[in-house]
Amino acid sequence: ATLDDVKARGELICGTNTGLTGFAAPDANGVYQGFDVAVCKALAAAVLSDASKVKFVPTTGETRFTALASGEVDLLVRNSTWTYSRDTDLKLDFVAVNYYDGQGFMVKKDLGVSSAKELDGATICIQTGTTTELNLADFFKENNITYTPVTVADDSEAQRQYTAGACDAFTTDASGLAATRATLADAENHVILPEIISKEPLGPVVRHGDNNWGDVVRWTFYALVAAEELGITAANVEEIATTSTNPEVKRLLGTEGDMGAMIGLDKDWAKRAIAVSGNYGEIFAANIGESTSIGLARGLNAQWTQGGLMYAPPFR
Amino acid sequence: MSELHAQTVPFVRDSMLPQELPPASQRGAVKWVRENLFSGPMNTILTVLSLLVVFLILQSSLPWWLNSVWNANSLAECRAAVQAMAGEGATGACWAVIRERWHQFMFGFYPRGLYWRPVLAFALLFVALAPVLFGDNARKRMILLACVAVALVLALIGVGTDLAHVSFAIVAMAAILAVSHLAPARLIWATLLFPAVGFFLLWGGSVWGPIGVLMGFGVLVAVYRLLLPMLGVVMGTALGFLAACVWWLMIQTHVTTVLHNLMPWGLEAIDSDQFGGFLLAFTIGVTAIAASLPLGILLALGRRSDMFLIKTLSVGFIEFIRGVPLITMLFTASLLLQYFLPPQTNFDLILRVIILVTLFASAYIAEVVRGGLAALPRGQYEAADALGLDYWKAQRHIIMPQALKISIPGIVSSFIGLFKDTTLVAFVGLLDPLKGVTAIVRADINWKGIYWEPYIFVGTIFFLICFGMSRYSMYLEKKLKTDHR
Amino acid sequence: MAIVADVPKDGFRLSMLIYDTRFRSITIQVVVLILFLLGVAWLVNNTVENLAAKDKDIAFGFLWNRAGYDIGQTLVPYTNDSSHIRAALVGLVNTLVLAFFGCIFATILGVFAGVLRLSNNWIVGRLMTVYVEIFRNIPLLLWIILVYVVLSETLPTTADFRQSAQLIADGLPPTVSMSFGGTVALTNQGLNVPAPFFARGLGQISLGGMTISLNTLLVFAVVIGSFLANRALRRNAAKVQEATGLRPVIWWKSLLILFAPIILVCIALGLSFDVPVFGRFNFAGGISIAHAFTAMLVALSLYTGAFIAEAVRSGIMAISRGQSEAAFALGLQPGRTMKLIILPQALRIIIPPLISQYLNLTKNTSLGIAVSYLDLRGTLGGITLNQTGRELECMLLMMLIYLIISLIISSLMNLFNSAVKLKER
Amino acid sequence: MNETIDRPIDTSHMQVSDEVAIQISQMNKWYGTFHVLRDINMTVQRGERIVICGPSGSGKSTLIRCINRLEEHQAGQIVVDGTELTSDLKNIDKVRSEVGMVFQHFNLFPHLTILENCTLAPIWVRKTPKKEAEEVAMHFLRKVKIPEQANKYPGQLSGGQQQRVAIARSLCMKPRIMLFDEPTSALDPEMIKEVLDTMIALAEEGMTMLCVTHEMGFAQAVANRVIFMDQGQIVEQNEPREFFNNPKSDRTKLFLSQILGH
Amino acid sequence: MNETIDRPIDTSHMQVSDEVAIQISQMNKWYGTFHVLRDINMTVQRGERIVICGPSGSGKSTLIRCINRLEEHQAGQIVVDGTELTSDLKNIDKVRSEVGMVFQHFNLFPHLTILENCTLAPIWVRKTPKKEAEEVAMHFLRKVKIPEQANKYPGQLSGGQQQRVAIARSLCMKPRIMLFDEPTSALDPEMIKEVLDTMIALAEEGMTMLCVTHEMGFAQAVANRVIFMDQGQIVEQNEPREFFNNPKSDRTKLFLSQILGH
Ligand SMILES: Nc1ncnc2c1ncn2[C@@H]1O[C@H](COP(=O)(O)OP(=O)(O)OP(=O)(O)O)[C@@H](O)[C@H]1O
Ligand SMILES: Nc1ncnc2c1ncn2[C@@H]1O[C@H](COP(=O)(O)OP(=O)(O)OP(=O)(O)O)[C@@H](O)[C@H]1O
Ligand SMILES: [Mg+2]
Ligand SMILES: [Mg+2]
Repeated sequence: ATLDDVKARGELICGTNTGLTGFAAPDANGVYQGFDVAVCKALAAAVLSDASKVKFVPTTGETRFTALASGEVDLLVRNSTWTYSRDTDLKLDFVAVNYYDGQGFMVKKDLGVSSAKELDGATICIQTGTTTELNLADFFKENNITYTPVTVADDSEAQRQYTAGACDAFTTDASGLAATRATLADAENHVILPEIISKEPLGPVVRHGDNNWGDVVRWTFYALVAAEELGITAANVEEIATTSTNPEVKRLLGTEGDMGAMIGLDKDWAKRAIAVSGNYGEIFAANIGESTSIGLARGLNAQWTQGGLMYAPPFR
Repeated sequence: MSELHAQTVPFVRDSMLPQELPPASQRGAVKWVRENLFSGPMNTILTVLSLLVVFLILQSSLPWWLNSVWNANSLAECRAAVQAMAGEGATGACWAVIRERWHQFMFGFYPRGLYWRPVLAFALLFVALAPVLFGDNARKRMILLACVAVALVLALIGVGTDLAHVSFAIVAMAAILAVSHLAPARLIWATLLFPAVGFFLLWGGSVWGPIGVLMGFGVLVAVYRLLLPMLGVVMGTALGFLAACVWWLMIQTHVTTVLHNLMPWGLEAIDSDQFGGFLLAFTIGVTAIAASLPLGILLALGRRSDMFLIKTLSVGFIEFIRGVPLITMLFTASLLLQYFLPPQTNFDLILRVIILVTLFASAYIAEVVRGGLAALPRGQYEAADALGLDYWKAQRHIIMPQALKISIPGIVSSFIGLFKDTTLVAFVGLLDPLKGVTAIVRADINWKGIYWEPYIFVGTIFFLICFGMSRYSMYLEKKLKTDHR
Repeated sequence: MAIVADVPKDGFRLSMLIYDTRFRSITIQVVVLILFLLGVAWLVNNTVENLAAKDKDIAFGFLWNRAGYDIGQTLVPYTNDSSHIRAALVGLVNTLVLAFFGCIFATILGVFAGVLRLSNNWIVGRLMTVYVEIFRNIPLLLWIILVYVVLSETLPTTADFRQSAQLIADGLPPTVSMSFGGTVALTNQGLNVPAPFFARGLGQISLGGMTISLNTLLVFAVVIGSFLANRALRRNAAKVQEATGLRPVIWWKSLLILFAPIILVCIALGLSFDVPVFGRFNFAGGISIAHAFTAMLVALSLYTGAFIAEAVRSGIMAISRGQSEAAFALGLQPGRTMKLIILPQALRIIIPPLISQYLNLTKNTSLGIAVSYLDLRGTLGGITLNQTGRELECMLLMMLIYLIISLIISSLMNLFNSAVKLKER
Repeated sequence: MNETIDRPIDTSHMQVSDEVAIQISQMNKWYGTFHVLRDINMTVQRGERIVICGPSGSGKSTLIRCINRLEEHQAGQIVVDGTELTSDLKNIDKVRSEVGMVFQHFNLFPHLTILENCTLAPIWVRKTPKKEAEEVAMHFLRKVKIPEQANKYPGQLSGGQQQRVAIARSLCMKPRIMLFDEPTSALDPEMIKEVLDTMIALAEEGMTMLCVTHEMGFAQAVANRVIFMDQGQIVEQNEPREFFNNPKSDRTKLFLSQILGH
Repeated sequence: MNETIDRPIDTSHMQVSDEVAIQISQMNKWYGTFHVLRDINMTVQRGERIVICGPSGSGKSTLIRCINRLEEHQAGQIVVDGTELTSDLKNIDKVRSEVGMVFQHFNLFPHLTILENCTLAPIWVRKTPKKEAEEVAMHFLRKVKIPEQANKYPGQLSGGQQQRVAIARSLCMKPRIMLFDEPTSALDPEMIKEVLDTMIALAEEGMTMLCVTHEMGFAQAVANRVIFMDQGQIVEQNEPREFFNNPKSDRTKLFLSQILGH
């Protein structure tokens, strides 16, 4: 089982993107940083008690699922969309959704376009290797309009083409659009159109059939989400663990009951996971939130209590 | 007509004329320009056109180069600096990104403190090549080694190595220079041992691992020597290989573990996914070429064999490999190899890529070697036969030494091709210098949007390396042409 | 002596399997065959086991499922409702078109550069050397990207063609207007040229699944006819030369025969052009050639051209000076010498490396993905693989197709090569 | 190899006319700054058969190659058949079509058959009808005794045969002057004889010939003048008998002693 | 080139023993469908010096090459030194180590020094210790009079010297029989003499020699039998004096007239 393998190896192998701003990218010291990366680190802390015991394997659109299926990586946290066929036909398990995304469009302001439906005849840059090209085809078909696709291999290339005016519109997940727009020299001249043409639930993926490992990943992630809901942060996790009287907090942080043993971990697993880079909200804010230069709003990714979709099942 | 009266009259010159300088119009720069630039209307037009092209290229790109920024922490800062320097709307190069990330272009994620290891390994590569490249010219070899030694020390200091390792490198190079001077024949050991040493330096880990592998070769040679008189070359080699395999697969780990427990010597282990940039390109390129040589030689011999089956298999293999793009081979490495190997075997992507690239290279090397073999006159085979040398002895002492020597230029150009093609590993998610590292650099929010500079930087380095090598191979080609008649 | 001669020849000893030249090769081949079969069996076995373990199978049925994605350049009818195999076909055609034109341009470029490199003009020679060395020593991938970027960064954007409200108010024309009398537009997205069509159609004939326009057929027929006529003209000129020694001047007749009929036919059929016009965002109508294609074509041609230039140069250099001197001594002029003596000989030396360059170029089209050119690798080995997760099937199919293309090219060129081989003693 | 020409040749009927075929005066040539030919003065009458000899590097080949402008001279005059060789392309073409040249290494065109080798220049330079050119070629091929090889390729012939084809090829242009640059030195002894016989036959027909050779037998038998060169200069010239039996210059004596001693 | 061997050689002491060195009976060989050697019968006693001559293409080289199995024969028997040549590799190896061969084009190994050329086979085939092999090699190099070249590479020697090295190289294997395939025809006249002298010295020591050559001087001086071949058959064989002065077959007469006439 994967959990035993990971423990025996003493290292978690996490498949990531080859480089996606805000989600996973190595810094000048070669250390991976980002939103997806933080999830992996939390998992490593939970399983191995050491957030640094994680190795990141960059995967491309083509190689990611094979890497997972062949056991090269223990899990994939790489903005992969949860779809029916991937879950079933490709024999994968999407265990949770760490980012609710949707495909959008960005255009130059001076085109005077206010809706994606006005893009009839436009040239559109699509980043390949995801579900994007399928969604786009469906959207235009549905609205009975035409476009010229320019299929681009990676994010930075797409950005360059778009800036150079080689395509009229750029479509990818809204999070990516925001990141791209943020770094444009003339960000104010570009707008992201209101239409979100698809649902893009992005989340960690594990191999089908290893349910225990799936549980570990799923609940580690939900621990982060629950922590936000319960007000547990990296800073106060130790303190709350000793002082809190909330039974759910106690169960989560291992001061009461033995939730860890149920998934093959020890009592303090969640505490360690949260301590790495904080709860879901903290991770979001630190990597892609409004205070960063990417500046994504929580939107759908807010806690359910705030009108979002982040909803951790009860720890019970 | 002074001296010669008529054709029938005998003529004898009594004083020889001295050598004179050619007339003025036949000398100097004027002649050169006239002959080389304006020797006819067509040539004049070509000259003017060429000058125009050069001018246009310079005109459009020069400002960008002149407005270079070297010091900045992000692309935005760069842009600001350019505007400040050259006014609104000006564009300029932002070399600051190279300044900040050059080490990733060179070494990938290799730990910064350990750069001395790849640098030393690279220097030792030249030492290993010295007997092959300049085997017959002691003076050139010494010059090469001395240059390598100096460059090594400079490079080590450049990448910020601590004093201990610099002095270690100096001592090592001094020893090698001494060996090269005193016993040049011994230098071949540096070549033979380099794979193990290079591996150890790059990947680190226990020193007993590589030694164990080398011991396997020792076993091979020992068994071969033992069996040779009884069973001949083929059987001897086969059994030796078998014995070595037994050693490698079953015994080695136990022995090395014990040894490691007794004497835990080693270097910090580095995972191959830390490799990137030119380090990765070189690792893949050099390993693949070196490993593909024996395979390529066998394939070339197979292709020239008159045994139908062996010939067919060799031709089939070579043509298959040469018929498909390298990129599909790389995808095979990353997507399919797992299917073909026994379940549960799982080794890392770089190794898989190296294996497939080796297979790829071996087909090309086979063709190069085949060319070398074909260039040998039949007489060499016949003379060897007539002296009573059997097939393998003739191959080893007569045919291969010559054929390989003739093939060196071809091998070098295969290496250049392969080295350039290592950029394709980006498509399977490895950090090649051109796309892989560039992509991660541009994924950094500070540098997102930068475009030309990494490409120019990487392209220039590629050019310098490949150009140097191709010049060298041309030089070799010329040299070999003269001494082979 | 007699004793030796009496050794029974037919007696078979086991040692003969190794020491007798007749049996030895059979022994070796049998051993190799066994090893080979064992190896194959091992691989197949592993594959079967692995597939079973991953609960997968090898099936090509997915190829007939709906592809669902769009492709920029489609030379065969394709929509996102077509099947994956259709998408693969589109990709294959894109690959072949690119390879075909790439080979042609690379050859032209390579021959020019190779010959110019030998020019006695210093600057030209040096420039060509620079060209060859730069392109040979920098990875192709970089060139592809570079050319693409140059095209998309330096050419006017489509927005520059737009007549915006502001401009109308100011009474100004758009920043950039179409060239060639408003028929051709070169933007940073691609080249838009008029598409020819015939006003007076002759109808179509239907052959099974394909419909062929009679107009096209007619045009083809006329072109081929003119070609044949021109050949006859040249042959006739050669005959005249053989008979009288003087070659008649025929270039104007040649031009007339080649171009007059086709022009007449076009006029008769009412050839018109569908000129691209600027729509909301971009040019509509006409033929649009995306820069992805142009960039691939240019980069591949330049890169391969550099290698071909080297082959050409060394081919020409390999023809000894004695050959041209002998020709000069016979009174042949330099142009004739090149055409009659040097090139025919150099060709034989050039062809083998040329074959491998063609093969390389064809294989290198697989880098199209770097600039969003959807070739075979981009469709079958890219999006299809990605969407269906059938990596084994897609990769095998793709390798097979590339292999077939390569084999066809090399066997064609080898045929040509053996046709022009030198006769030796 | 003096034995190769053993039959005495009757040179009495080989008339030398008074007409000047080649006139070289004060000709100088440099390779870069190296002075290869120094003040060459020489007049060749029509019908003369001149042998040029001299040590290696003395400029014999260069002199011969200047005569049909395979090399350019830098000072002095060369007038061939009344046409002066300048950089005027027309003159060069005219001279070249009048002057045949046979090279040491044959320089046949390997991609053409023997017949094509011979007809190429007549057809393209002289504009002879093909048929006629072929007839002429066959005539000369018969003359050099290899008509049966006409449809083979040069690679299929022996060295001696190849050199004979080279001679026939030159003759097909009906040149008025023939230049030979060591035509036999790339050949085996047997083949030398074939080629020398062919050249003797030519000489007997009154062709103007300049021949660089060390075949002293040939010189004695055929030449009416022997020119000895050294260091780019004409050191001595004389008729063969005198030249061999009674050399004047010390340099010539030394050279002859080496050549004949061997 | 008959002058090359001018001193009279005393052949009286060159003993021919009764022992058979090579026995060829009813040997036939085809190249594809071309019948190169037809019914060759021939016995060579130990110590015999046989010269084989004949027109080009008559199969002389092929015959010689069959004797050490560089070519395979298809019918008949070849027994060398008591070992029959069949497809058995062991026999072939045995014969080859007994029979030395000297090729027209020397076929020295250009990547090895002269000494290494000579010691290679003794060391790897005969398993002689290196030291000993070098001593033997130096002995034979002295014998062919080029000991001072031992450490040079073949490319640095003249043709004659190279051919002498080739002879020394064969001798180092201490063969009992030497085969020479036109050993002098790739050489300049001066060099021919050097090589012939070496061969004569060998003959004087009683080596069994088969030599394909057209050096009739050599044949007359050294051989005790001359074999004339044509069209793959042995047409005539006799002792040299008889052979040259009194050829029996018309074919031989014709051939001799050509060879000697030249
Ligand atoms: N292209 C050249 N550039 C420079 N020097 C040359 C060139 N060709 C010939 N030479 C030199 O000019 C001199 C005369 O050369 P040439 O070939 O005329 O001599 P030669 O008398 O024909 O000698 P040989 O008997 O060896 O053919 C020689 O010293 C030669 O080295
Ligand atoms: N490998 C081969 N394949 C086919 N025919 C061959 C081959 N080698 C030689 N021959 C032919 O066999 C015949 C005899 O050749 P061989 O070399 O023995 O002649 P030779 O007497 O040595 O002639 P030369 O004096 O020219 O060396 C020739 O007609 C030759 O063309
Ligand atoms: Mg000369
Ligand atoms: Mg022969």
